Amino acid sequence: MSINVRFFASLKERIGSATLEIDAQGITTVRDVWTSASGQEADEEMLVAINKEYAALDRTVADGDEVAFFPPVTGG
Amino acid sequence: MSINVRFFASLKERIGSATLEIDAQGITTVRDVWTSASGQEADEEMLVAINKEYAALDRTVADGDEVAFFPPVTGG
Amino acid sequence: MGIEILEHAFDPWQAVADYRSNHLARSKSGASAVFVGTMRDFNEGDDVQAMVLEHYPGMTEKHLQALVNQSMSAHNLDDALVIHRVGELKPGEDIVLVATFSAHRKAAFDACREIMEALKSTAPFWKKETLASGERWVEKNTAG
Amino acid sequence: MGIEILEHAFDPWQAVADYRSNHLARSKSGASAVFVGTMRDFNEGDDVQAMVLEHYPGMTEKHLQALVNQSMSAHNLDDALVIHRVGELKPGEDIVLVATFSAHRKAAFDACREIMEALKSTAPFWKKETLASGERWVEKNTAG
Repeated sequence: MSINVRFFASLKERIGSATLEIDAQGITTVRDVWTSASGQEADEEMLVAINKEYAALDRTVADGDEVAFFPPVTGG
Repeated sequence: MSINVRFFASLKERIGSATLEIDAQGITTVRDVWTSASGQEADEEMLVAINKEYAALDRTVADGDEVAFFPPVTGG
Repeated sequence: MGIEILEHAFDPWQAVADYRSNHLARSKSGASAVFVGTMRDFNEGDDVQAMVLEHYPGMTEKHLQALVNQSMSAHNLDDALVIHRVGELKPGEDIVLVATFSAHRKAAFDACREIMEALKSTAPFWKKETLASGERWVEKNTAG
Repeated sequence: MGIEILEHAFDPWQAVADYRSNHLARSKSGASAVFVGTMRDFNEGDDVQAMVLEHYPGMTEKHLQALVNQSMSAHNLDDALVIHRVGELKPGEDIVLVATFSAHRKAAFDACREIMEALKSTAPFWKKETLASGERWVEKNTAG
């Protein structure tokens, strides 16, 4: 019963790891995942994906989901 | 004392020649050049160039000018 | 600036690559926008077998230079390249290349389209198509 | 449709030429619009020596496919190709290619720009620049 958490780019450096596995117990939304995984307040500029699709911070997560956090994109 | 007249594309076929030299005597405007060279009424869709730059039908021409007549362009 | 009127088939992609390596500091122009127009084998519902492109030697080059110059100034481009075929063409052959090079993508995109539209509406070129039933002059370009 | 994420330098003009000859009936798509983004050696007033492009494997490809698909339908394109570099880049190397193929130039131009803007604002890529003074993440893309 766990959530796979991923961080990219500057967030990965800030958190200090690229992937974390957290216990799904007591976790309802993406915001809960962030707080549990980072121990920090959510940054509203931050982007979120659930299972490789964009999602909002208040979206509900399910056991086994891959939840990713990353800064504004800068490709192209 | 002459004007060099050139026709392109469908106008060239309609007139039956690519170049004509006409006497500048009695010629004031591009429209006069057209009437003298073609023996036809000016077609308002027709485009005109004097010395390789676009010009209007009522523009004055000078001795030795190259005056070209052509249909709407269709390149690209 | 490069302006070429060609009487033979050309490879527009090779032309852009060559122009870029010969004329541009590659790490200066971050944005390249390119349009290539290719002869189709149909037009206005008919099969087209071949085409002849006529131009006005001297005026066509001069006119293209003026319109490219104007776009280069208006959009502050680093450089631009226009190549246009004349003479006999077969379906699948490329007719026109417009390439613009700039530090910024907005300028490159805007100028490429502007040059292409100006070329189609004002540059002295005329197309005559060969159909199974005979030849016909293309009467007017469609709006972009 | 072609979507490629590459970890090595590529020639965008060769890529377009190859894609066109392998995937497109040349006398069908009369209009090809292409944008190429190239790494500059300056950004925000600083000299940039190198760059690392990070992406989200799996999500980036999926996201690009979705946005290209959407543009292809919206503009009724014949085909489209997107190539994007990741990993370490040097100034002058090409970062991104967007190519669109259509019967009509308006659709090709519109879709090429739309795909490029959508890519820049939503596709999961992140740039980290190496300056003389150290490394920095690029914080935000500029609007097109």
